[in-house]
Amino acid sequence: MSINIVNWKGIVESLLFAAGDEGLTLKQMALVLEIEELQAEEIIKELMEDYQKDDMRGITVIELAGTYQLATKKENSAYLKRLVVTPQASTLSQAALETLAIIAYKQPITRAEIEEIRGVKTERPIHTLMAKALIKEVGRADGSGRAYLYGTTKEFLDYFGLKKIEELPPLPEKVDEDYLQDEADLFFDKVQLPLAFPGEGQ
Amino acid sequence: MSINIVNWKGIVESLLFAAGDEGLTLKQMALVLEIEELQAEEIIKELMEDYQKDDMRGITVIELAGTYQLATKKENSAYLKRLVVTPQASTLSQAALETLAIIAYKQPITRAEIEEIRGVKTERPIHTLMAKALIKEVGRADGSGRAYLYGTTKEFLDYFGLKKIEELPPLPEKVDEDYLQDEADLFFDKVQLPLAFPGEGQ
Amino acid sequence: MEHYNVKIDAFEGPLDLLLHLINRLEIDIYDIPVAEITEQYLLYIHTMQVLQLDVASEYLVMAATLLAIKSKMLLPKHEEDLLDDELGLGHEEDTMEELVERLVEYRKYKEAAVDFKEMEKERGLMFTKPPSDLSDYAKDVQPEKTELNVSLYDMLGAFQKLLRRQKLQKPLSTKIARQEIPIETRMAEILDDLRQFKVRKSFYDLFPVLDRENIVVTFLAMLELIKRHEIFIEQEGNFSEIYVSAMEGGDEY
Repeated sequence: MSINIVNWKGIVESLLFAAGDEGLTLKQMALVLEIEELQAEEIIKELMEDYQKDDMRGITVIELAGTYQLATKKENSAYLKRLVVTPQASTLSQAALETLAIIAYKQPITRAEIEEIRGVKTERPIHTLMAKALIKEVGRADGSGRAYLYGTTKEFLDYFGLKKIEELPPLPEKVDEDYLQDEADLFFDKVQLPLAFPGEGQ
Repeated sequence: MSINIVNWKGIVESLLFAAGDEGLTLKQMALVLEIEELQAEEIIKELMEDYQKDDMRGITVIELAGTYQLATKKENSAYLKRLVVTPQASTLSQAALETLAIIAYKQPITRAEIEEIRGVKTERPIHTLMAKALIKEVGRADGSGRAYLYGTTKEFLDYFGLKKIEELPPLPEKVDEDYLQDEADLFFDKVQLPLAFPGEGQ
Repeated sequence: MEHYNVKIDAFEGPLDLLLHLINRLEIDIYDIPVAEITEQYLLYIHTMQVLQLDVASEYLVMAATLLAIKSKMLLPKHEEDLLDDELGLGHEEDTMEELVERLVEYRKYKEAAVDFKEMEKERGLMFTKPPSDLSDYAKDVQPEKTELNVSLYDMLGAFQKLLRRQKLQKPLSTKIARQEIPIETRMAEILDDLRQFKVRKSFYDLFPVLDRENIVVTFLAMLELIKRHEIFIEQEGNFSEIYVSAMEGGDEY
């Protein structure tokens, strides 16, 4: 098979390196290499295996939002953090995460429906998520208001390291009762004093 | 020697990868790894040897003016050229989209300023965007170079369905700033009281 | 000092607060003692008011709902049925059931948000590189004027990627530069400052760095120093200059 004569793996590695965080789809690879997508997939799978097998490698191939790209191995993150600064290191707020979770699992969904679930106004988290390109308007709901419907974006998949939306963990049906405990205690530790004398000021 | 226990080669490979075209000096590596420069040199020599030995690799370590960096192997340049020529799945590359976003939000802006933000050369994306009539030269910057200033076109607005440039969604930093502002306001509302009676307890 | 950190958004809304209370009281979500939960809920709302925090209207609506459920449950069964029949209302279980349903539904997404947080963190451990500059390979290639196939969101997405892209530290150091300023540190600095000059200083001169974090931390530090009787603040008339001085014999901090 010609795959063994032409150094396909090496070529794909070059291409992935050059593409950087834009990544490459199987289709693009197949086009550039003038091979079938299935063959491209085979090559990339082999390359991924090589990377995985070799503990000495510091980089690896990851699949993100339908593209393949090179990335550093997670184990080395401590050293990388010393080397580089991530300008937008700020992570999403709790409100934004909840809102995003609802959109991810129930898309397409209107703001009113999200607010119904959360029990609070959700304008600001939606605004933030739109600005961060994690969600987008995907249409309009039927009905008098013709409200916007929201859905997740490609950037959403990239941001959370997902290959595709189907890869989302299943929505928890049965919840561990302890999960809230820590943050809750934190709050009540702080406000214990006034809590003890609620009527004092009256 | 401890070099064999910690996976120094892998870590150095990660660092070189993340450093990209800027590369790393031995001094930088020694600083990040908290080792001597001599040790850093030893590690990088070993890594270079590994790369050399392995014909299957598509990338390699090169030394340029005292900095080390990863680069694609020369043999594969024909494929890189094809990567550039091959039509993209989306007709604008990420480089072009990034550049367009920067111009849209920061216009009028020079190429040097765009490159400052992106950290890479941006000649080609600008070329592409001009050819697609999404941006145009809108003037010349003051100063010795009299560099061209770029801005978006009417076609840009048409294409993205905007009536005017102000309709662009606000940038996330802007959103975050507004949010912080609100929070701060809330805070200052709250703490006004103690300030009003500062000496009361004395 | 600590309660200055409490914000109204310590909870993500009335449902979140209820879930918290249910957890804290270690009760079954499907078997909520209405009287107790209502009491706890109102106590919380009251606390927020004591702390002079804005209580969002959603919290008050929920308080009303809880009170309505509670009072209906206090009525003897037959009277309540009569009342319901008269008013054409359902049973109190319906309202409670509805609330439990909402809590269960909301809890699913709150839990999912925990997963999302973890995924966000994991993804942050991997670093990528920007696309290489391939202009040299494309000198003689003219971009074609083809149909574009991108949206505003693609552009914003690309821009986000750019913003998230890591940059080499310059100058390279082994420590990450940005650090939060502990209030204690700022308190010590203010005291040193005041004691060194032995005269009162203008309130405004105590804010040497005018970024938000510094202003807030300095302000909090001053409040704490006032509380501890370590500094003294005077103002001769409305809107006139505010002066700050160190108290004599204040505890060494």
